[in-house]
Amino acid sequence: MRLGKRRLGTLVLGVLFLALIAGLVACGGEKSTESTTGTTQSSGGAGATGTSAAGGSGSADEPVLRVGALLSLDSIQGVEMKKWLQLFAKLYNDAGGWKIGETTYRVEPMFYDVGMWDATKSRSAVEKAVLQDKVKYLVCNWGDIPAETLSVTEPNKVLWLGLDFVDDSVKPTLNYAVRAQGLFFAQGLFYYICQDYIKQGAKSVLVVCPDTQQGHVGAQLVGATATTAGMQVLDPIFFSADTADFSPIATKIASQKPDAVFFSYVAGASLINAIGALKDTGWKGFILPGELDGETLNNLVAKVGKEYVEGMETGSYDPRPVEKDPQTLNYIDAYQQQYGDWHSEGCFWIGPWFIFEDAINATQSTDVDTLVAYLTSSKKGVRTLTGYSQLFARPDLQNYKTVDSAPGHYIGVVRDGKFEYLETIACKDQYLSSIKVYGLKDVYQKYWDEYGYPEFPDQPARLDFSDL
Amino acid sequence: MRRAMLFKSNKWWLIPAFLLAVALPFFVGAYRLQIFIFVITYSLLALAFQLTMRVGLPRFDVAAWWGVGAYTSGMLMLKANMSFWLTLPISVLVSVVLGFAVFSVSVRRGMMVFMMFGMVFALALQQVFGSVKFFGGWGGTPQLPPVTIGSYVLNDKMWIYYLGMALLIFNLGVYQLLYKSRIGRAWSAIGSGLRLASSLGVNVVGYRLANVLVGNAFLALAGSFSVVYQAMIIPTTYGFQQSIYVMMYVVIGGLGFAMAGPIVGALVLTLISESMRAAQQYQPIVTGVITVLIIMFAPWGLLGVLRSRVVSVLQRLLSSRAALPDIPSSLGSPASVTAEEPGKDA
Amino acid sequence: MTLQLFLQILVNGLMIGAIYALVASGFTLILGVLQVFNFAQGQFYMLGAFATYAVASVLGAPYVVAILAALAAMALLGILVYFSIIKWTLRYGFFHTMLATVAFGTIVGQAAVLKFGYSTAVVAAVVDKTLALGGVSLNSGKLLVLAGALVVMGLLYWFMRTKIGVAMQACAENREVACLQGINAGKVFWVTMAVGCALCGVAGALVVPVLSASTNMGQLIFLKAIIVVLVGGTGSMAGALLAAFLVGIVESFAFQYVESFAPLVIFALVAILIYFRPGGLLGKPLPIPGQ
Amino acid sequence: MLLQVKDLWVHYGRAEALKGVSIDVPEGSIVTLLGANGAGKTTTLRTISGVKRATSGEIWFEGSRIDSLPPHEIVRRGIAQVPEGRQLFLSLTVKQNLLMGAFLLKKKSEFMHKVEEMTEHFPNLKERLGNRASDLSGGEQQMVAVARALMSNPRVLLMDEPSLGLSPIMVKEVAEIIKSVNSMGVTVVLVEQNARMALRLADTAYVLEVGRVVLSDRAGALAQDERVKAAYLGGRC
Repeated sequence: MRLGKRRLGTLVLGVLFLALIAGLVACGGEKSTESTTGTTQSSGGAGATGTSAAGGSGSADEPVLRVGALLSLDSIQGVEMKKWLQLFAKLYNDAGGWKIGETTYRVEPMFYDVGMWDATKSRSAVEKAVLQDKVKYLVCNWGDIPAETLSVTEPNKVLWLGLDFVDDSVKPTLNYAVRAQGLFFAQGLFYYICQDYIKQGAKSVLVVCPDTQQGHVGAQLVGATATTAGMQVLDPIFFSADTADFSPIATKIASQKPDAVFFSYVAGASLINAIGALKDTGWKGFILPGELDGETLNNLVAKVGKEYVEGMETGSYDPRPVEKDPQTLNYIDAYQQQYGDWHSEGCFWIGPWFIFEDAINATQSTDVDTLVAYLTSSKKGVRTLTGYSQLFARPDLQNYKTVDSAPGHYIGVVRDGKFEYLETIACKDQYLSSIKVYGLKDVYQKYWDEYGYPEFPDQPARLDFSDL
Repeated sequence: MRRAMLFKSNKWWLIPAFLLAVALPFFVGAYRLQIFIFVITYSLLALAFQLTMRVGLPRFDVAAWWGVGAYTSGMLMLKANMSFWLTLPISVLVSVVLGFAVFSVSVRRGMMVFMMFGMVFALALQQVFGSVKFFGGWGGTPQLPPVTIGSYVLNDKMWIYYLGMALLIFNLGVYQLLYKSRIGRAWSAIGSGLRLASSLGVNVVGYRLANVLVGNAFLALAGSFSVVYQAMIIPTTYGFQQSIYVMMYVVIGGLGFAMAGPIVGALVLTLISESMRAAQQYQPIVTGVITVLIIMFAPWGLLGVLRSRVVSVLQRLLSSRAALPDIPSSLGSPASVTAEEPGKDA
Repeated sequence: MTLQLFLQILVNGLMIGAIYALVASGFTLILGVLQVFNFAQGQFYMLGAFATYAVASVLGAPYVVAILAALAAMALLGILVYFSIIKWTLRYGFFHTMLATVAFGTIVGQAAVLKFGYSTAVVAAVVDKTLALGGVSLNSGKLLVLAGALVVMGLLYWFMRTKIGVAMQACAENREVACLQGINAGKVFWVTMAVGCALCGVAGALVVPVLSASTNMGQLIFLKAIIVVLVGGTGSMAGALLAAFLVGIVESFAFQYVESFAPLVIFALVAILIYFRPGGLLGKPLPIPGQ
Repeated sequence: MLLQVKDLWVHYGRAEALKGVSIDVPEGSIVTLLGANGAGKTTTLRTISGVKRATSGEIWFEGSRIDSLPPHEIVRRGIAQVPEGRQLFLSLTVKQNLLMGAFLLKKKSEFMHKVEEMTEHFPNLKERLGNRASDLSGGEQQMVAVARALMSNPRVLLMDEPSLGLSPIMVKEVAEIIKSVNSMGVTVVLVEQNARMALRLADTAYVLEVGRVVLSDRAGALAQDERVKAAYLGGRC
């Protein structure tokens, strides 16, 4: 007995040391590449990609385009984005590679887990990507802390195409950061819905948000939008992000008697429970869910019945029922073939990939500076899975480069327990309604006078420059 | 003479370990050096945990006090334009004074209440950091100003690493002095049994409080240190999960090893976790399985197994007696059948 | 505040308090008898909810059957955990068993995430009526939770008076003397694990129609159980029951006024209680190691 | 020999508590263990009951070896212990305490029968059955402790310091209880600090000093032994 235990202990120790060695190897596994790329960088100057084997050992392998992503693999969005990036890479590689200029590259997506708004994890992830693996492009970041990541990417001239909820990544001092999935110019969505609800008779609105960074930013933005659209906005309610029992929240909502309740950054289980609890209080009115995918809607209908959510409008992240663009349909087909089932959580957030793809195809270059120059003087919208996404400048922050994006979005409406496509929010409306909501007309007018008005994709829009 | 003493005192491995630590930056790249900087930070946290374990108090508020150190330094640098070096003593002071207020409620109520109260406190503190506007909210503080020495900006990984190393060695030195002193003997007495300690006339509550506050001081230093390499402070970093990881470091390293256990545990787990960066969703499972296996088959941790192997080899060579270190017995169940012989009951 | 609002908040507090009571009494039972600080308690709650979902929504069985299934499944899992992990770590003492449950909880939690994803499992409301009594809207689902919890507590009260229940109390009070009476401690331990985990399973099962199931629901309820046990007194069952309702009601009211700062109110409550009544609400708690 | 302890060694951690103790307990007798605090008397009883494991040595009961059995099995074989300081389950009622003592009895009727037997034996307990054990006086608690131990129909009763903390009148009563228990045919192993009372009751006596048996003889003979007189009977009443 005793001896057996000891032997087992030794076994465990042995396994652990093996694991440790494996860990060390994995941490340091890129050492050869590191030195190779190092020389490439110093001799070639540009050091565009990790041309892993081609440069150093002189083998005949095709060059590799490494695309990094800092993702929170703790979250559904992170996992879904990882799947999409793998799919995109596979599609290129199956077709023989990505032809950029004269070279054909094999696409290799690299994933780095950053936890969820965790400073130390963000730091070690970005350092592994940038310093160890010499990744030159960080596309589609989710869950990282931009202030933390950018302090590593900027000095190392790494292209950062991510998203953030404060304005850390769109400061004029930054040279290699583009907020390719911005929410600053995304007020069109709420603006449309506010207008629709006002038309149906809603007068006052209460914004309900989780007590998180996005929650607070969201509450401010949604509140401002509703005010601009002409609704009376009550004091927002913040609740602890891991709340499971929404009865106290619903009771508080009902006690303030608003006509409409807007949830911002409330999704999945929270959303279902929150609306369920609202129904239990007997409150009736307009609801704007923060995020609603097909599965959540089905669950919601199962829980509260379809009458309660009839006519509910929301932004859609699911391109399937609405998008007729053949390229998008191809991607959706490929996704379903590859993974067998369908999740829409990543569709919206994967937008930066298309902006990156567009920049490379347009410039036919892998050089970071060339790409940045293209991106920061962007003129047109790029098609993403969820519609057109377009980069704009931020003159309100004295940043005259196009570094912040208006993401593509749809509005859908719930009818008979099903989600129906209502309309697409035009890039122009995203842009203009946001400026209107923030009251930045004067600042932007000066910018337009100097640099000219931006051009938009050809879409029907509700607003024009004269409406500001 | 001194060298002979060192070899005799069974601490000869300290010299190569120290040399290795000093030489490390010359062999590894910037990213891996950063990993070692994290290992240093986690070691500091685990050492504080181990310190209170010595008096029979497991604490789950380690990450919270780490956050107190980071926030104090960061806030003073941001809002009062203070030099980083000036904030160090202040963060220690804040951590100790606040700690005194909190722990004077809970320490006298025994281990169980101390532990659970610590959890509730950590939860509440994170809420404060997250929800109070002054601290920057859940999104964290604005970008922190860089740490400088005179006009030199401390952003070279190597010097940050050496700073951390110095802090770690300082920490180890202070703990060693404390363990060897009268206070340390009182702590050991408390650790090996409360009744015994009280019967020896040891003021259990007082010594425990002192112990926890010493831990707090070094946790605050660890927090301030993290400001050196971190661009900003964000409340979610200092959550409950991190405290649980700290506990795992200590056990995996070896509970009986006051100094080396936490460091080895932090090193091993951080490297394992780091090596699984691309498959992070499996990392908790791997860590969990490793922990269960260690507890069941190597309850004295990696170092315990290592030492028992070395000892058994030495025993065979020298046929002399050497024993494993004891786990503080107040953490064991009270003398009872089942705790001693669980295999025989069912 | 109107009377109507006051009653509404009170009802909310009672409902969530009932759930806290079940989870916390399971936790405190295991803590008292086995002297195991069960970190995985919340995961049993989560698994109970998913088991109910599986039986009620996927297999389409009646809800009552689903509750019983969740109860049985969690009891079995508790026994399994006892025999596979806890029994072998008991000899090393309190700290090791605690860490074993931490590790087990981590594994189960992450495995659940990998299996169920981040999605939500919804069980349709069993009775979907909102009773309005004098302006207070009482959702019948919530009343069902409250009623179910009271039934389970009644059963627990009865069980603690059976021979094995008394043996559990005896073991909690003085394990060695209990063994000297011929009580088989090993048997008492696995029964305790079964009961403690089954309580969580039932809590999860009861709560699913109202709150739905998600893989992260365990962590929070565990911390709430800790708060309840602190307020009620470590190891005291009656204290835990009383404290659960108190915490539920305080939380409910605190949210109305301070919203997300409610945890601070709870913290203050706990701190004051510990300072003035170290034994918790009901005075003398059962002995716990390492005091 | 009903119960035999042979060359028992017991350790607490690295400290030796018993260093080769051997004791013979003949059927129907009262055997007492004397000795100062820390001599190893309580350890001997705990080891016989199985709650403490011996490092080496053997314990034989009715011809079979019991030193590796779990405590509940030892109780089943017929060895019950009244622990030092009575140690009732204070949060339970008297009846529940008795129920615990009868844990090994399967049938409820058997239990009720035993309870009746005990209330006959200790009439004071009759109206106390529903009370919490914590409400009882020291003497009553001692009665419950003995009754509890007798619930399992033991052949051997191990009693650890039954007179501790009791008034002189109660001590006499306890002595009576021990006698009557013995007269029911139960063999008693008595550990006592009150050597005078113990020697008066016992047939055989063992004197322990720091984990060793230093003297053993018939109780009557030991009571006359000068060393015993000086060490254990001197200042005591």
